[in-house]
Amino acid sequence: MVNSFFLDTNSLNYLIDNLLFDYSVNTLYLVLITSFFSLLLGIVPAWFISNYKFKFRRVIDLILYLPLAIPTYIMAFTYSELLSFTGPFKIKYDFLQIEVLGIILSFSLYPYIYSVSRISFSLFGSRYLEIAKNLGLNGFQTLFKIVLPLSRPAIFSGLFLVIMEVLNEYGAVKYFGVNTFTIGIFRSWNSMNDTGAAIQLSSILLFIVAFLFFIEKYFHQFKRFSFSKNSKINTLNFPRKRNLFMIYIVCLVPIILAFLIPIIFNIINVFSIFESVDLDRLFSLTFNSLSVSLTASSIILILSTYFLYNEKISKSRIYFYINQFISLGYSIPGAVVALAVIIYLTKIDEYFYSVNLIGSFIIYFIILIYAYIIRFLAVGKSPIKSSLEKQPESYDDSAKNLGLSNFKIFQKIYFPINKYSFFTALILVFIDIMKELPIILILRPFNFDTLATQTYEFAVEEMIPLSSIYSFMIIFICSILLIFLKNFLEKSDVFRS
Amino acid sequence: QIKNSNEVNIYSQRHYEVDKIQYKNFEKLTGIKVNVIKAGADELLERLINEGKNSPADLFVTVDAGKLQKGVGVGVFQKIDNNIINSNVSNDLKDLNGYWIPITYRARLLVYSNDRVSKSDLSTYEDLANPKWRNRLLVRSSSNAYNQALMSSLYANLGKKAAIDWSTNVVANFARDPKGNDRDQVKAIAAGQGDIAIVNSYYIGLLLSSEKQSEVDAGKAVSIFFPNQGNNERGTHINISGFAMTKNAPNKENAIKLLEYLTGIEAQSTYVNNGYEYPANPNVLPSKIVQSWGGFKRDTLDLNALGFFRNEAIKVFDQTGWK
Amino acid sequence: MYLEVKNLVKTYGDIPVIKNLSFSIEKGQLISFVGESGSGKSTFLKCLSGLESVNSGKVILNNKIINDNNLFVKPQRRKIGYVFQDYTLFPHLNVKKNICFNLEKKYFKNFKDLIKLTNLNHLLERYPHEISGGEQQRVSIARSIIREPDLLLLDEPFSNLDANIKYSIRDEICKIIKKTNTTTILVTHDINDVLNISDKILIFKAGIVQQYSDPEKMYCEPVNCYCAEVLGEINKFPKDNKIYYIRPENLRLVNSSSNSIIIEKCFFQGKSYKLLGKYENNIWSLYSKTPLKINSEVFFEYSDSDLIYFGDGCPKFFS
Amino acid sequence: MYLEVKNLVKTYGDIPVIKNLSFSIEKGQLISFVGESGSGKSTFLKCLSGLESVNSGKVILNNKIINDNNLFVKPQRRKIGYVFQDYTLFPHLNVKKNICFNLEKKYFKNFKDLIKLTNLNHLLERYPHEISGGEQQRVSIARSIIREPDLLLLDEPFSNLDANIKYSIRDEICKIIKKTNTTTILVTHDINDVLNISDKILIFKAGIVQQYSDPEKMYCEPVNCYCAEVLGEINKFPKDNKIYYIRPENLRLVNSSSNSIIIEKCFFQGKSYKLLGKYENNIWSLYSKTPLKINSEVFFEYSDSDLIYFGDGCPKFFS
Ligand SMILES: Nc1ncnc2c1ncn2[C@@H]1O[C@H](COP(=O)(O)OP(=O)(O)OP(=O)(O)O)[C@@H](O)[C@H]1O
Ligand SMILES: Nc1ncnc2c1ncn2[C@@H]1O[C@H](COP(=O)(O)OP(=O)(O)OP(=O)(O)O)[C@@H](O)[C@H]1O
Ligand SMILES: [Mg+2]
Ligand SMILES: [Mg+2]
Repeated sequence: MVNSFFLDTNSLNYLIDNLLFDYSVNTLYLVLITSFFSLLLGIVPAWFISNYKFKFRRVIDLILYLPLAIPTYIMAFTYSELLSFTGPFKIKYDFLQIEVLGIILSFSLYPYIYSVSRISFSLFGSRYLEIAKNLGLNGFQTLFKIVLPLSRPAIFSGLFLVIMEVLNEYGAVKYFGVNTFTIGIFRSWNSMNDTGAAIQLSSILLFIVAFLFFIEKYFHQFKRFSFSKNSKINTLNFPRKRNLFMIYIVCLVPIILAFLIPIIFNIINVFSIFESVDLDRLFSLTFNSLSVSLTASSIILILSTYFLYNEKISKSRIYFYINQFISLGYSIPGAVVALAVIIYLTKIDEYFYSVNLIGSFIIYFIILIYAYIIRFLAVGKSPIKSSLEKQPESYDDSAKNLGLSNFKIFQKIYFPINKYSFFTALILVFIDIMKELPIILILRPFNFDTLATQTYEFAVEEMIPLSSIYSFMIIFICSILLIFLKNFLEKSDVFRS
Repeated sequence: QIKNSNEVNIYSQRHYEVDKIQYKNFEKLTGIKVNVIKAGADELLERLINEGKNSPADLFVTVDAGKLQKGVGVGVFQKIDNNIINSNVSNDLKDLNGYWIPITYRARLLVYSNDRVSKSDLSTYEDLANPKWRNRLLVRSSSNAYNQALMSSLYANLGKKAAIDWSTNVVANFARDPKGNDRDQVKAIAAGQGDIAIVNSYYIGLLLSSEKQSEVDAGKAVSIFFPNQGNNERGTHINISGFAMTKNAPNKENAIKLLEYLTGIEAQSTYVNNGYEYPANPNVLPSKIVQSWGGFKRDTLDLNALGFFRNEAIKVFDQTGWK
Repeated sequence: MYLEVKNLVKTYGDIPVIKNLSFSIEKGQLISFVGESGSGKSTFLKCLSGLESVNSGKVILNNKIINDNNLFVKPQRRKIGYVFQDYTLFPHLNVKKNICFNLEKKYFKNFKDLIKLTNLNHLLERYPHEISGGEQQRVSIARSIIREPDLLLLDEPFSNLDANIKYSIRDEICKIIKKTNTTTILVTHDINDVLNISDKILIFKAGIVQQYSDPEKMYCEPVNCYCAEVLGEINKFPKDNKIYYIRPENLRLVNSSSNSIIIEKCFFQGKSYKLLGKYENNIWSLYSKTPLKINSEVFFEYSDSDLIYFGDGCPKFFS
Repeated sequence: MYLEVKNLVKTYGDIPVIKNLSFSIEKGQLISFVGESGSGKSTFLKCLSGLESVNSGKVILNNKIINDNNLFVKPQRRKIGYVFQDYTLFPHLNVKKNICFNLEKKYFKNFKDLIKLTNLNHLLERYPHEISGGEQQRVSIARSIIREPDLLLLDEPFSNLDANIKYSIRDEICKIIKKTNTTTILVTHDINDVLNISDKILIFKAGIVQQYSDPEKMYCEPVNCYCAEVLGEINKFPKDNKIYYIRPENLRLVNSSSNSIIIEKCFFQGKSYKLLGKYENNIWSLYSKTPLKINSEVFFEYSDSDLIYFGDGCPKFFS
């Protein structure tokens, strides 16, 4: 990988001369559109759900996470089908490509923002809101002057995930014929047979992202918020009639567009092919998916917690830099991560390959998990970080003073207080890995299919209906896990909404 | 490396249901277990390259001769010289150097609106550059391997300048910016967004046999045309699905057995009856629907050219603004 | 009547905090609201400012109903200044921005004076976590006073300030209040503040008002022993089969008399020494210019007019 | 020497907070740490408890070095009780669990007494956000005292308590401290507390110790006018071309004398009235049993022995 970076590659020069500008403009535009709609769809419902009590609030809250379980390319196929001539509306109009794509991407990506916003909004106590009211701020002003600035790091970390997803998006982008940076990377790799150029392009991407990242942190570090002790519960209010209507509209828009429509589309497809479903295969794929996702997401949860907690309690900056560094894995396209892992591991130990099939199965399983850790640590960190940073330093000061070891402080203070975010992190990573594609395609052991790979194989052959049962299964499992964890949390959480 | 005589390991870009059936039948017949990893051709090649002599893979299968050529170029394959296989496949589909074995092929052809285009207006790929198709032509993006293969073949057959001119004019004829997959192009014709499209043959079959009435309707709204069929013309552009054997294949004999089986009459019939591809074995007929489109003359260009000229083809696309 | 509170009731779940509260304030007055820890003072201020809802009752500010059974004016609209007991500041804003947060243009003119008064000049660019507890409290005071509220609620505003700065801020605030004629409710535990600066004192206990009058009257004629105790030490004086009370400063130490106390403790208090001793089974406080030996006997005189009598019920009333 | 602090230096970035602090405490003593708001008192306690690192200096507790240039004993190991100025409680634990948090078995026996002392009996099941400011503060006090620390640090522990409960807790804590011989450092702004209960007083200003001695000495023989002012009001008395100081209680009001003051203000203070007036351009405080009219003239006497003289530098020393 490193070596190939220094290779002289003609096609890179060629790309830079001819296409880089186009790629960059397209990418930037797409990122802007997706970010805007993701923020809109994520923050506003999160604000209402975190502050108001209304009918179906819990169900709505649950469903708002779920669009994440729908792969972007499925979302893209669904909408292009719906909006096409052969769709139910027989639309002849050819929609703007990049704008529509941006909105569709935001349908599957806004949950990143929603989840961190939920954590952030429900964590800083009502005291800040009380003061804001007392100082004469109305609801909207409070949102913009208090809530958003206080949640800025949290929302930024969610936005970071969204941006990275857009940058790495391949399937949907290619389908929509929008030439982004990633298309460029794959073009130089797949079509121009120039791995060096591909790696250089993705390095450029990585550097840009890292740069943006550090810029943000640089400005941010002067403002490291130190929240006051937030023992005040943020009470839920009953909204007024007029507001209630608005709340339902705002919450239902993402639910209908990003969840109901694709899921109904999906279910119709499931029915149309139901007789031909091989249930045994469905179960074995489900089992494979679960084993990969659960293993990887648990490990990621533990690792991200470890690093973030250390950053929180140690006053040295080392963990801060470590954390910045390990988040960057998310900005590298999955395929590149996978290949890097292979190259790296084959160089380290040839023994890996000199074993029989079962041995190599285990080894590849481990490699797969390893690649997932590199790539998805950032996803796991985002919610945990936004929760941990809401805790005032006086908590660990008090705990230390009462004689607790660092581990105990975590176990007895930070874990119970931030529980919600740990489970959110687990869910996000789990869902992401359930639907993850390039890495599992390249790194999986022989004969190892998952729900995601099966969905993809049908989808890429333009046989969406056949893929529907598998993508439905992904959504189904994610929903079950989400419901289970949410119930568990709500039972045990006494002091916060 | 422990050789396991009961297995054969495949890195496959093909992920059709029919492959599963074939491998199962093979297992039943010989007791040799077929292990598969499915991913993109380039990713698999990269994996092969990096695994080097430790690779567990015996065979590599892809749907694009260009990728096979790429693999040959980086030296991860070994020649296959087996009489049974050689006699099973058509001569003009074979690799001249003997590195890879074709098993099926598909044509990249034209479809046209039954309502708005008459068959007599159509002739060759070259004719698509004709201004009469202005705002009527539909095709997917140049990132797609099938389009890249088509451009490579044009480049190989006509030369650089002609390829650029052609592409420039074709882009000018686009009814809309390239997007969607091949099926979407057909649907777009049905929707009236354009009148002709460049698509792969078997997608028409898939559309016509779809569970969805709307897709069947779209499929019925168009007809198929094989370009470049005239007497002095070179024939319709095709591309193959083909196997290559890895350089250090640990289960070489099993791999050969599998290839013998897959090119044989029985397996070839299975391919054509469970999909809409054309068989590599000349003694097997394509499926009924495919037969109904009629026979056609294949472009006899050395398929390795699809790999050799891939880079140039991309540059033509970029230079002429084919997104 | 500038502020009028009528029959205000507030419970937390089943726990009644304010059982029935009625009182009124004239424009420009400073009222001290005094009560035990946990008696519901902060709760009352929150109800006034609209941050807690009341169960029932009426609040009228400046002749406008701001809260009754049908009407609830939003806290944003009330223009009530509030210094919270925990003086929370916005963590993402520096001192200056915290003070000027959502401030109308016309009030910026107050900024300089207030900064000087609260002695925050060198801290304007710091963030809340970078300043001390007392400094945070001062920022919080400045933040609510700068916007010239119609009604000012101060919940223990000086608890973290040292005597010097406290007096200067306190007196300055008094001046500002008088000048701008701002009606103010002050919650404090410091009896010195209460007696010094308030126009009236409201003593609140067990959910109801115990006494509401001006400082001297309150001190000299408390309605019950609780009120008497709140404003200063008082000794229980059984005499003629009745129970009287007397303030320690009304006991004159003399060389000999028929009344005597055995000293049990002696504290240095600066201005004087405070003595604790037993008089007929009650612990008494006394003041003395000089220290006295423990177990020594002191003699005192008193004048009958200084005796306070609440009736027989009182000593048991609150124990 | 039980606790010894040597040459402690602490800066926040470039801002020096503690320039050089050295002092020592005997076992079982209660030291009051007095200084202006923002002078670095809390910072010092944090350094002692190991929650802030020091720039240089040495801390020795019970003959063991717990902090010097090479050694840093973790805060968890120090067994130092600390009541924080903002009395942070853990939000997810109820009052009882907060108090017994991480408590060794052997200390559970203290629980009942402490609950009674801090009057928290009815609140044990409540969560921190459901109790008042003063109640939170009491929980925080109970939490650190229950585990019988080697050294007890109290940072404004009574700031939100009303006089009654404050005195009872304060006196009770004193008793416990004396009984268990616990060394204690108390940070408070209440001079009454300081004079009443401390064995020694440390006055801290501008990053250095100004005076460190017992209350009476400190009150009667302050080393500079800052120390004099901290412990109580003092009047500047220019006489014979020198500047003397005198405490107001040492001025006797008489019917006529050569010294007179024109009264400018008169406050009711319960025990007495406080008068403010001008004496040769200096504002003076005086106490009087009776209220006096503004602008009336009062006469006073004093004895020369009550005059305090700091040398000429002092008046300008701190302005
Ligand atoms: N959210 C709540 N739920 C239940 N009880 C509460 C809640 N908030 C306060 N209380 C109780 O109501 C009573 C009054 O609380 P409040 O904060 O008004 O007291 P306070 O007079 O301000 O006391 P302090 O002087 O200690 O601040 C207290 O006993 C407290 O325990
Ligand atoms: N993190 C920090 N960064 C910079 N300066 C700080 C920081 N924390 C405190 N300070 C400053 O250090 C000085 C001492 O703070 P400290 O909290 O020790 O004061 P204090 O004596 O406890 O005051 P108070 O009586 O108001 O609580 C203050 O001027 C404060 O502004
Ligand atoms: Mg209160
Ligand atoms: Mg402090």
